[in-house]
Amino acid sequence: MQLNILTICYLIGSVTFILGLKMLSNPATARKGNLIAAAGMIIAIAGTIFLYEEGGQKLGNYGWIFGGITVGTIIGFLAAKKIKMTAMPEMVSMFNGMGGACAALISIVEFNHLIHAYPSSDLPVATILIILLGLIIGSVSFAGSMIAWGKLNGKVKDFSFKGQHIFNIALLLVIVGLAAYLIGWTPVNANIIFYAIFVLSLLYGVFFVFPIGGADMPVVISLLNSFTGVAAACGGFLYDNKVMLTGGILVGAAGTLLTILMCKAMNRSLANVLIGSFGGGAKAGPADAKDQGHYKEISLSDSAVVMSYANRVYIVPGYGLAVAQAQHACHELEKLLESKGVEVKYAIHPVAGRMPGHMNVLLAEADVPYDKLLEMEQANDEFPTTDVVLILGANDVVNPAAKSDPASPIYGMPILDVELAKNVIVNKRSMKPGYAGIENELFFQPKTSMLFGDAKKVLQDLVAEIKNL
Amino acid sequence: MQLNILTICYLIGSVTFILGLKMLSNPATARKGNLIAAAGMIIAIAGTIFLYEEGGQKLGNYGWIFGGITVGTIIGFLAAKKIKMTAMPEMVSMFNGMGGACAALISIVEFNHLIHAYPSSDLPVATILIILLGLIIGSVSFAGSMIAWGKLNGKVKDFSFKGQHIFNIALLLVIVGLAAYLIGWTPVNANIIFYAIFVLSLLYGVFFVFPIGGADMPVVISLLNSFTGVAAACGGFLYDNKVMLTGGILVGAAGTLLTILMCKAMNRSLANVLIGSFGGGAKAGPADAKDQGHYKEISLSDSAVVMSYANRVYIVPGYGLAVAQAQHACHELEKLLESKGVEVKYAIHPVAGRMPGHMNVLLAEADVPYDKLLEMEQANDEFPTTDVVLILGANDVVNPAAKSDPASPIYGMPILDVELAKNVIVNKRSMKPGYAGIENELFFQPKTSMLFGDAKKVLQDLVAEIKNL
Amino acid sequence: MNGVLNWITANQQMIYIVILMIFVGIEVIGRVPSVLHTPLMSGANAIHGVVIIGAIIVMGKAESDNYVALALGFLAVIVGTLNVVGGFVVTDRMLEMFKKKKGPK
Amino acid sequence: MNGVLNWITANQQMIYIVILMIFVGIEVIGRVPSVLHTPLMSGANAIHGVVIIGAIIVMGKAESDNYVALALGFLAVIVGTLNVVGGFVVTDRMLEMFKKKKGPK
Ligand SMILES: NC(=O)c1ccc[n+]([C@@H]2O[C@H](COP(=O)([O-])OP(=O)(O)OC[C@H]3O[C@@H](n4cnc5c(N)ncnc54)[C@H](OP(=O)(O)O)[C@@H]3O)[C@@H](O)[C@H]2O)c1
Ligand SMILES: NC(=O)c1ccc[n+]([C@@H]2O[C@H](COP(=O)([O-])OP(=O)(O)OC[C@H]3O[C@@H](n4cnc5c(N)ncnc54)[C@H](OP(=O)(O)O)[C@@H]3O)[C@@H](O)[C@H]2O)c1
Repeated sequence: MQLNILTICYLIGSVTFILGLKMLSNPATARKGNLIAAAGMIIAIAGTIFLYEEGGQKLGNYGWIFGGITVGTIIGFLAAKKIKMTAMPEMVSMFNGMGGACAALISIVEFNHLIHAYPSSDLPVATILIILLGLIIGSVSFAGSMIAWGKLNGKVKDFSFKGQHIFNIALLLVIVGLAAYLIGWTPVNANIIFYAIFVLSLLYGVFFVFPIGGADMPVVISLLNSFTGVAAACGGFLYDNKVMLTGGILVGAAGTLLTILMCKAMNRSLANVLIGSFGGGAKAGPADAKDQGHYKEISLSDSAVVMSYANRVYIVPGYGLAVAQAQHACHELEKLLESKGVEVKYAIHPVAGRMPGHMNVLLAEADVPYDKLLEMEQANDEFPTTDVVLILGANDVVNPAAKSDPASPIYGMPILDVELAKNVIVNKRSMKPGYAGIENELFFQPKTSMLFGDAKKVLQDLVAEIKNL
Repeated sequence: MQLNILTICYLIGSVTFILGLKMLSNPATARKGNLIAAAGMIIAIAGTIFLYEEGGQKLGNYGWIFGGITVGTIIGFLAAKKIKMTAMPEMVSMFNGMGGACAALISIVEFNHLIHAYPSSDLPVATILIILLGLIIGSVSFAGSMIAWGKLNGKVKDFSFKGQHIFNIALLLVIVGLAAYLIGWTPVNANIIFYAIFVLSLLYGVFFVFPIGGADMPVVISLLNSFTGVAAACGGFLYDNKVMLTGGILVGAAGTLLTILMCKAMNRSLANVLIGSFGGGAKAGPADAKDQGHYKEISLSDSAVVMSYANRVYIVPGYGLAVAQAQHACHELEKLLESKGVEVKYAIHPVAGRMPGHMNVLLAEADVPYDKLLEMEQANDEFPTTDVVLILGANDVVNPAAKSDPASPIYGMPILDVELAKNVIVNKRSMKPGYAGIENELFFQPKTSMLFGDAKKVLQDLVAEIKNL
Repeated sequence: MNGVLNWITANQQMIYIVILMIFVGIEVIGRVPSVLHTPLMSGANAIHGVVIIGAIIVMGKAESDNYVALALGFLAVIVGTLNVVGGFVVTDRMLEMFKKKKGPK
Repeated sequence: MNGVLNWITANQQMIYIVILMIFVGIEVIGRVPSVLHTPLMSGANAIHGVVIIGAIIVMGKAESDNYVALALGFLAVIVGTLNVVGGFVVTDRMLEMFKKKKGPK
């Protein structure tokens, strides 16, 4: 009877996950979708705690269970609430790692059960296989997510050595080999081998993420995310538990597609991201900087004048704005100009910054009203009637090469056509290239004038200047 | 062993069905998708014939089986090949009916097995339930499809009597009641009740489709199509056969959505189609024809001149062209004008005619090259630079009321904005309204001139005229 | 009530398959352009011809002296085959007209 | 070989569920706009937190004298909960910013 109700709880869970994910992929319903999935999760968890039985045997250790849940809830809730909006990808990576760890731990405990229950000579093959899968994928996802987390908050620097990829492949082969040995030959020292696999998997996770450029972490996290999904699905097989199975597979599949979509948005291939060939490009870029002719600079006071006497000023935020944490200063400037009767809007490129929606999050944090943010298409329609475009730490997303130069790595990526506006003022600290590591001829066009300096500082000075006009 | 292989055959079948349907919903891959699904079907069927066992017992009566398949294949193949392209919806309806019949027959045979195996006092409830479902849905779908088929090829006239809907609902209730009785009380005379249900279901199918206007048959067929899907799924439950189950459900779900999409395209609700309130509208329409001011006519010779001295003539085909079977004459005219250096193209409205793609099929039959057919959006962009728009038996799809008059039943349906062109020549037989049964103010606009007559005749005369210029 | 619950648990995997299949069916054709409505309908129509499998099983199990079963089964196989073969062939013919389109693409 | 085949037949329904789920997962997010990539990732991340259920089962089955199992299970429950709670809360916060958008819509 109770088991029947549990089945239904799980059924509800699975369906809410699907609906939730579906609604999450549409701006109008996204938030509701998230809540629906959460509700389903609660039902599934509560059902498990109170209704689950194995051989007529209910679960015990309620104290431990509720203790763990309480601790986890408090920490998780606070962490998620306190974190700065711009640091959210780190958080996601962290939580994803936790999921991986959970899967790995389950495998470890179940394995211990097993080797006590059976003589290691005849362990049930299928079960072992699933346990190992959960262990390996879980560990990789855990270790990888931790590195990604470290990279995003700057604790871990990019690092790679020659033949890294060969090394990784070798490592992977060893892991698979050991696993096969453990399953096929069920040796007496199964224990040791099992833990060796565990350690090596962690190691692999680390080395898998290490060489990948910090900027690509969103993509990597999305990939690890789908890994964790598969690890969870293994748990589903292990306990013949439908909600774990479906939920896990769902995330595994959707996560994989999402990863690919993310790469497409920056138009790169997944392979290209993982092997990180952009790094190379970055070096190549500045080399041929010389033969680009001249750029003209503009003084703070001049920019102040130009902007405050313009009718319409569009701001193009980019990664640099996030680096400089200049969103508040930027909002300052916007309000000041508006008070002078200038129409100010933000032109948001879908992949500006380092994660999709990065700019939206950033500006939302500074309470920039949402209707001031224009999507790319809309902005491109309005640039021709714009007097001044102020580019704050954006580079690739306004690089005409994406349209003109088939050789360019970003060729084909839709960009913001700022050249259509009357004047373009570019703020960055130097002539250095951006993420894609390529020159930007925009900076050398007659229309364009450079305003060097850290975005935050420059914006604060601009505000001061305009006030004193 | 063999059963294992059969499982895999079925697995392949299910997957190809999904892929096939997915590819079918995209013009570039549609044809391949159809073939893939067909391949999967062959695998599943062959697997069943040669590998299926029940209690270690292989299938017998191979002679009968192959005989039936051969007969069916020959008839089906020839029928599908011989049929005129424009008569294809009839064919689909016919084949759909066959599927329904198949499901019903299976239920009948299985029921006979059952009542011989068990004393009718304790028949296995679940099995009976599924058998009855298959019988009822299958029969309704069979009878309904036959009526739809008859209506499309004119053999059956629309017909409805007062309180028809009440009658239908009553009929349905009786069927359900009998079914419940048969399952719940398992009476001695189970046999009679079973066949009563069978007959009543057929009757219901007939009366379900009868009152619906012939023009709405495509929608009805799509609906019956999803019914048959569900009937097939019942078979899947009965034999615990995964490929029948998944294939059936797949069609059931997709078919239902497709039905709704079809209604959307003509922007009507499904309920509105089934209750057929358009019929009423049709009568109302012509009534207020008077107060529409005047329309001007144009002579054959004048039209001939206007068109042959134009630079660009766009033809808007509609249902009338299909009725008049004037596609070849139309192609004639097109070629003649082209030979005179006039650019001629066809503007195709998605719901012109009586089935989606009706005009494409019609013109394809007259070998009009596909690239001469413009989709609605494209055509609307080019109308402003068009000298003459020739409307052949189209009405609703060029009715401005869809944009201007919120009261109109077609309000909100995207239309071809022929008013943008310099001149509009409309060919139809009278001022009678079209499918939606509403006036069309286009005909009364100064730009528009009417060229009355049967489309085929008019086009032939036009060709003659132009030749003699 | 309890009976229903037991039935659900006993057939939970079937239920999952049905529910998921419904999602798939709906999602998979969600983006179909209206000019493809008719071929898609026709293709789906061919697919539910899979009911022929049931007919084959019925036919194959019929005792060779049970003429009713044989006759009905035989009929079922014929109409089922009609659905399958006719369905796929008609669909293919409808889709021929998209061939030309692919050229310019 | 034969072993594999038997396994497939034995678990065919599981296999169907997995395959269908893959289709659903892919189809369901096929149309996501790129500004939603991050929240969607985060939401999916929260969903795979369902692995917590495994942790609860492990914990609940552990004999009360098997301290290793208890400790590891306890840890598993904590990290699992972290994944679930943190995941959903972060996602919700990310999506707050779309609230305003709905207004004008
Ligand atoms: N959104 C995503 O999902 C995502 C994920 C991964 C990668 N990407 C990629 O990231 C790029 C985003 O383009 P983007 O234009 O936003 O950024 P970008 O092309 O990386 O350019 C950022 C620019 O900001 C300047 N900058 C850095 N720190 C600054 C500071 N403190 N003050 C002022 N300027 C500063 C840098 O020039 P200086 O050093 O001279 O100051 C740099 O040229 C695209 O290539 C995209 O494909 C996007
Ligand atoms: N495509 C689909 O899937 C589908 C399915 C069902 C319904 N519909 C509906 O059907 C309508 C299609 O619009 P439509 O403009 O193509 O057709 P329509 O609005 O039905 O108009 C057809 C016109 O053709 C004229 N006509 C009939 N026979 C003719 C002949 N032999 N020679 C010349 N003219 C002839 C009729 O006027 P006279 O009688 O004066 O000649 C009639 O006004 C839409 O309302 C649509 O919603 C579409």
